[in-house]
Amino acid sequence: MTEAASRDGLTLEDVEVRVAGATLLGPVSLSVEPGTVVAVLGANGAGKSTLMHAIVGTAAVARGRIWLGPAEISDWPVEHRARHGIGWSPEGRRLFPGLTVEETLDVAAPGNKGERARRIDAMLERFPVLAEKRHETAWRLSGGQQQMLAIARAVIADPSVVLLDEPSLGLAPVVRDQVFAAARGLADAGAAVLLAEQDTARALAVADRVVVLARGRLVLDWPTQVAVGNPDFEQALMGA
Amino acid sequence: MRRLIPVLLLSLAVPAAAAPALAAGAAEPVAVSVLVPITGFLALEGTAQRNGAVLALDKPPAGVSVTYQVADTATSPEVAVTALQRALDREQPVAVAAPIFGTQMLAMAPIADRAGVPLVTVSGTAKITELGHDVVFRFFPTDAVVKVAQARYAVQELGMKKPAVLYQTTAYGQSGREHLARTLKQLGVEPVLEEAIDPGIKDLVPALERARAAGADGLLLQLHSGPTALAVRQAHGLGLGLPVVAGSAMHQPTTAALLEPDQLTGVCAETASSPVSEADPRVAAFTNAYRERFHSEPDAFALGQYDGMRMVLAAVADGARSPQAVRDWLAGRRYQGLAMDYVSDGTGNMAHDAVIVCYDGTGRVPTIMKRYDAVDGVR
Amino acid sequence: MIEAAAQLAVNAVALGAVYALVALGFVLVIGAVGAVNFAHGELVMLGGMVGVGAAMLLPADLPVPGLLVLPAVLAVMAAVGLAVAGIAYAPLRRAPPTAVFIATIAVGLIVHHGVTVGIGPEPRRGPPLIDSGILDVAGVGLAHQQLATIATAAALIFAVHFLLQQTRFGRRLRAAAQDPEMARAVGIPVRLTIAVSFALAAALAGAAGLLLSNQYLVTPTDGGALMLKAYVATVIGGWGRIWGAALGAFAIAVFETLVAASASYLVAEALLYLGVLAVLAVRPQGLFGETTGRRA
Amino acid sequence: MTGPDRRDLVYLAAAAAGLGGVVALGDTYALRVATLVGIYAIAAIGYQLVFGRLGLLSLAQGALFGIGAYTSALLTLSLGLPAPLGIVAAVVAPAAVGAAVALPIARLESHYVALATLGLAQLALLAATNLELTGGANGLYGVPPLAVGPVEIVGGWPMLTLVWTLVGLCLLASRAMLAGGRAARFATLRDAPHAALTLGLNPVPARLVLFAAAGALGGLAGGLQVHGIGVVSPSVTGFEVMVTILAIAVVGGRGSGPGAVAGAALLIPLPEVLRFLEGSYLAAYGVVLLAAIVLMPRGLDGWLRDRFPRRPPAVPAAASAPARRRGKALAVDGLRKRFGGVTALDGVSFAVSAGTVVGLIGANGSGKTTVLNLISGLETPDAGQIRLGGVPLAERPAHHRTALGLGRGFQHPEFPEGLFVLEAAAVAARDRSVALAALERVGLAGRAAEPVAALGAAELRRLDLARTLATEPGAVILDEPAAGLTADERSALSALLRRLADEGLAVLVVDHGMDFLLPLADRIVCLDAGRVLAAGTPEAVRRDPAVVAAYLGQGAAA
Repeated sequence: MTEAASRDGLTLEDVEVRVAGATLLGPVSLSVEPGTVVAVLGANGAGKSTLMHAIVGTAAVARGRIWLGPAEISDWPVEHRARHGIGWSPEGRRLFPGLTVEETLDVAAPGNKGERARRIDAMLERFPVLAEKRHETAWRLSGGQQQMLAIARAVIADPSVVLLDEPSLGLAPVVRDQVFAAARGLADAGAAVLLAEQDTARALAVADRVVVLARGRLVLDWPTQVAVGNPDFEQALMGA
Repeated sequence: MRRLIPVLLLSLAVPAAAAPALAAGAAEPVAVSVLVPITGFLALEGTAQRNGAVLALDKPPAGVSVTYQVADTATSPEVAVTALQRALDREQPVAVAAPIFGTQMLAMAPIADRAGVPLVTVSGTAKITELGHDVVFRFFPTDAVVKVAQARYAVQELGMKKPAVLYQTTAYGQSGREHLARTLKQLGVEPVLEEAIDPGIKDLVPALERARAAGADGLLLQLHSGPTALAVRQAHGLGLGLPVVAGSAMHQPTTAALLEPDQLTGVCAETASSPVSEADPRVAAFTNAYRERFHSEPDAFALGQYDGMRMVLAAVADGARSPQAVRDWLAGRRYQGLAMDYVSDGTGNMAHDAVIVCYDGTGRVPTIMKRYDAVDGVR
Repeated sequence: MIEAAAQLAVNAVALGAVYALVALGFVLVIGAVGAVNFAHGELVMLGGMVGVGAAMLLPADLPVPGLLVLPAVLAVMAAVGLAVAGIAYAPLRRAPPTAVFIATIAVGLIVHHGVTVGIGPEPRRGPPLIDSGILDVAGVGLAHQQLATIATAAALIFAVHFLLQQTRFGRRLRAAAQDPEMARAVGIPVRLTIAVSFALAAALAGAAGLLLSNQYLVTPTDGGALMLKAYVATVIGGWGRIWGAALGAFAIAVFETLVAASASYLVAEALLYLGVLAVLAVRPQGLFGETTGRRA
Repeated sequence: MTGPDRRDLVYLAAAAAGLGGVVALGDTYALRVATLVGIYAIAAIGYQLVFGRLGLLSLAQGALFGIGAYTSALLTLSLGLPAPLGIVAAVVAPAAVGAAVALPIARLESHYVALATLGLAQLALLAATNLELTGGANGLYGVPPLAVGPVEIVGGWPMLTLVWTLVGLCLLASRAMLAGGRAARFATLRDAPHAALTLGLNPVPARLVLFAAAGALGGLAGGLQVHGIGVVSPSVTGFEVMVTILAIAVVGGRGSGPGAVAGAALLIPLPEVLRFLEGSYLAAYGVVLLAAIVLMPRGLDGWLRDRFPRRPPAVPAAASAPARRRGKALAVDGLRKRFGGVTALDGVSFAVSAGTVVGLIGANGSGKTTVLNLISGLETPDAGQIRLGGVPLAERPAHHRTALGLGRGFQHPEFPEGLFVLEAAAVAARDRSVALAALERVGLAGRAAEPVAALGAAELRRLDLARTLATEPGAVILDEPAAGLTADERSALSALLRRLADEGLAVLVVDHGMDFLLPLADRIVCLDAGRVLAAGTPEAVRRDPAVVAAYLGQGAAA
C-alpha cells in the first residue's frame, strides 16, 4: 500500500494508570511510527495489557497524554477512539460468542452496506482460514481461527494503530507463525503496530523495535537488531 | 434516617380535615368514612361502591350536614384494618362505607364492633354477618340469597339438569360456588363440572371444552367482570349454544360493554337490582345523576351502597348523632331504598330480594326477567 | 373431540405466540443490561390500554382497526421504553443490579396505578385486528381474529429475529449485550444500543398488550401475572436466550390450555411450577442452557 | 469494638425520635402503623440474612411470612393452642421449610434461585387459595389475639411494645449471628467463593443457618401479623408482601439489620402519608420509591456508611501467637486434566518436601494454574493423586484440605466488600492475634485497622497470603505472588517465603519472573503444554536447552 507515509502514529507521554491507589502502569513514554511493529515484552503483570487498555480507553489514564497523530485522544470515549483509528485485539480475544465470523466483522466495519461487504471480503481474502468459516459462530472456531478473527475484527476499520495483545497465546507453532506474519503485514500496509507477546523469538522476528516493561515501567526501548543476542537485553527479559 | 423523621411525623399527622366539608345545613356536621378497594383486583366493584356512597353523601337530606373522606383498602386485610383504625381515630365517623371484599370485612368487623361503629357494605360473603358482630350492615343480598335465585332460575326456569359451574379462585368465587352447590343439591341437581379459575388465567376455552365434554346443559358463572365477559364471548365463539346464568358481575354495565349484543343473547345474571334497566323515575334519576357525576354506568353495587348511605343519613336526619344511635337505627328500622326495601334480619342482612336480568340480543341493557323477593324469608 | 383438541391447540399457539412476544421484550432488556425489568408486565397492560385509546380515535367501522393502531402502539410504547431506560436504568448504571430491580418495580407501580386512576379500573376490550369471521379448516372453525393474532405475533417475532440476526444494528446490539466494553472498543455506541433495547422491549410489550386486549381483554391489574409468566418463561428457556424464552412462553401457554383442558387449571398451574422445580433440580442451568455473557 | 458505632447512634436517635413522634400522636392509628413497621422490619431483618449476607435473590420470604401466619392461625383455631404457642410454631415451621430448601436452592445460580423460590412461593399461594384447610381465598378469621394470662394484647401500646421488643431482640440475634468474625466469613463466602473454599470455609452450614433464621423471622412476623388483625388470607403469601420486603431490604441497605428497620420505617408509613391523594397514592408511592433508590442506590445504610464509616476493629496488643502447624510435604503424581477437547495437564508429577521452596514455571497456558486448582480442590483431576503429609487429598472437598494443612494464595485474590484488613486476614484464623501475626509477616500489621479497599493491588496480594498463613498451614501454594511488586517488595516477599520454608513449610510458587524464583527456589519445575519439561535446581533448569528455547525462542538460544 502506498498511503503508509500519511498514516498517524501513536505517541504516549508519561502515561500512568492507577487502580485503587496502586500504580499499575507508568509513567510510560513511547511512540510507534506508522509502518513499524513495536514488540512489548515483559512478564505477566508487568503492565503490557494495562498499557493497551490505556490506549484503547478501557482503563482511565491518571496522568500523562496519548496522541493519535496530531490529535490528543486521552479523554476520548472508547468508541470514539475505535472509530478514529485504534484497533485492538485483546488478550483472551474476547470475541462475541454468539456472532458468526461475518457478523463479527460486520459490527466492527465502518461504512454503508456495500462498503462493509467489500471490507469483509478483503479481510476474508487476507485470512483465508476465516473464509471457509464465514457463517460459523465465533465460539465454535478453533483457537487459531478465533485469534485470526480477533485480529481481523481489530483491523477491518483500517485503523492507523493496531494493538495486538498476546495474539499467539495457546496456538500451535505453525499458526503462531501466521499470526506474526499477519502483524508484520499490517505494518507493511502502513499501520503502527504494538505487539505484546510472550513468544519472544517470534515477536523479535517481526518487530522493528522492542520495548521491555517491568513492574509497569519501561526498562528498555531498543531497535530489534541491537537487542537480539545482547546479554543486557537477555538480562532485562529474564529479570523482568 | 434523621431526615425521615419529619416524613414519619407528617405521615401520622395529616389532618383528617383534608376532605371537603360539605355543610348543607346549620347542624353540626357528622362524619362518614368511605373505606373501599379502589386499587387492585376489586377496584371495579370498589369504585362503584365509592361512587354510590359519594353520590349519597354529596346530597344529604335537609338539615343534615356530613363530611366524608375516601380511603383505599386495596387487596389485603392489613391495609383495610389500618384504614379503619385511621378513620376511627382521626374522623370519628358515625358510620363507615365498608369494602365489598369479604376478607377485609372479616378483619374489620371486630374492630368496628369494639368501637361500636356500623360498617355499611355490599359484600356478598355470607360469613361477615354470621360472627355475632352486630355492626355489619349489608345492603346487597348475601350469596345465600342471590345464589339461590341464580340456581333456581337456571333449574326451574331454564330447565338445566347438568350445569357446569365456573368460579373464580377468589373469595367472591369460592363463596358463590359453595352456595350454588348447596342450592343445586336442594333442587336435586348435580353439577357435571366445577372448575376453579385463577384471575390471571387468560384463556377460558379449556374450561368451556371441559364443560362440553362433561355434557353440560348450561353454564353457571361465578366470575369477576372481565372473565365473565370472556367466558360468554368464548362460549359464543365455540358455538356451545348453552344457556348462561352468570353471577352479579354480568349485570355490571362495564361487563356488557365488553361484548357485542348478539354474544349476549340469552345470557342471564343474578343481581340485587339493575339501575340501568329500571323505569322507576327515582332509579332513573339516580342513574342520570351517576352518569353525570362519574361518566360511567351505575351497577347494583353502586345502588346498594347508595341506598345504605342514604339510610345512614336518614338515621342522622332522624336525630341519630352517634355511631351507636346510627347502629341502632339501622338495626331497628325498615327503609325504602331505590333498589328494594331494606330491613335487618337481626344479623345485619338488610337486603333479601334478588332479581334475574337477561339480555335479549338487541342491546347491552338487560331486562328484569324475574324477581325473587324475600328469598331468605325475612320481611 | 378431535375438533375440540384442534381448537385448543390453536388457542395454545395463539396464546403462546403472544406470551412469546412478552417474553421476548423481557429477555431483550436482560440481554442488553443484565437487569430484570420488573415493569414489563405493566408495559404489556399499558400497551393494551394505548391500543384501546388509539382505536377510539379511529372512525368506527374500519375494516382492520387493530392493524391500523398497531404502529401507533409500537411508537408510543417505544417512547415509553426510552423513558423507562432514562429514569429507571440510566441513573443506576453503576449501582448494584438490585437497585435497577427496585427502580423498575417503582415504575411498574406508577404505570399500574397511573392507568387505574387515569382511565378507570374496568376491563377493556381492544380493537379487533381484522373483521370477525370464522375460517373453516377441515371442520375446525378458526376465528379470523385468532389467526390474525398468530400471524401478527409471528410476524413481529420474526421481525425481531430479522432485526437481531440480519441487520447490522441487531448484530451490534447482540455484540453490545455479550461484551459491552469490547463492543465499545470496536466502535459500537453501546449506550444507544441499550436505549434502543429498552424501546424495542417496550414496543414488543405494547404489541403483545394490543393482541391480548382484543382476544382476552385488558384490565389494569393484568401486569403482575404477565410479569410472572415472562419471568418463568425466560428462566425455563435459559437466562437471556431469545429463542429459549419464546419456547418457555409456549410451554406456559400449553400448560394454560392443553393441560388445563385435560385436567384443570389448578392442576395445570401446580404442575407448571412443580415442573419448573423439577427442571431446576435436574438442570440447574435452565432447560436450554445459558450462553449470553460467556466468552468464546 | 472500640465504643459504639456512630451509625448505630444515628439509628438510635432516629428510633427515639420515631418513638417521640408516636407518643406525640398517641392514637391507635399511629400505634398500629408503628406496629406494622415493626412487623415488616422483623421479616426484613430475616430476609437480609439470605438476600444480603448470602447474596441470594430469594423470592420466598413472603411465602415464609405467610406460612408463619397460617401455621399459627391454624393451630390456635383448630387445635385451640394458646396464641403464644402458635407464635412459637410460626417461628419453627418456616424455619424448617427454610432449612429444607436451603441446600437444593443455594447450589443454583442467581436467577435460578429467584425462579425456584418464586415457584415455591407460587405453590404456597396456590395451596392457600384452594385448600379447604386454609379457608380458601377468604382465609381464616377469628384468630385469637395474643394473651398473657387473661390480658389480651390486641393493639395499641401493648402490641407495639411486644413487636418492637421483638424487633430489638431480632436485631441482637442477627448481630450475634454475625459476630465473632462470622460477618466476614459470610461475606467471603458470598463475594469470594473460591477463596472461601480454599480457606476452609464450608458454605453448607452457613446456608442452612441463614435460611432457617430468615424463615424463623419471616414466620415470626407473619405470626404477629395474624394475631394482630385476627384474620389471615392468601394475600399474605402473595407477591406483594415479597416485593414490600425486598424493597425494604434494598432501600434500607443490603445486608444491614438496622437498615431493614429504617427501610420499613420509610416504606410502610409512606402510603399513609400519601393517603390524601386517594387513588393516586400508590403511583405516588412508586415515584418516591424510585427517587429513594436513585438518590441512594446502596440504600439508607449505604448512605449512612458513607457519612459514618464503620469503626476499625480493635487490633490485639500482641501478635505473638505461635504457629501450631508442622510442615507437611506435598506431592502430586500423574495428574491429568482435560477441559472439553483440550488437555490441560498430561501426567504431571513432582514433590515439594517440607522445608523447601519449589518454583513452578512455564509459559501462559502451560497448566500451572490448573495444577494449583487441582491441589487446592477447586477442580477435580481426571487421574492422578495428590498427597499432603502422606494423606491423599484428591477425593476430599476443597474446604477440608485447609484443616489438613493446605494454604493457597491467588494471583487475583477476591475480597468481600467493606472489611478491614485485620478482619479479612482473620476470616479463617483461630483468633485475631494469629491473623495479626500473619499480617506482621507480610508487612501489613501497620495497616491492620485500614479498610481493605485502601490497599493497592500488590498489598492485596500480600493480604491474601496473610489470610492463608493465618490458617496455620503446613504447605502453601502461591499463584504468581510477586507479579506487580516493586523490587523491594519482591525481595521482602522472597525473604518471607524463605523464612516459611525454614520454619518447615512446603512452599510451591508459580511465577514468571526468573529473577524472583532463581535465587529463592530450592528446585524448579518447568511445565510446557501440560507436561513437565524440566525439573531440578534453578541453575540446571536455567541452563536446560529446552527451557531456554521455550523462554527465549530458538532464535535467541542459538
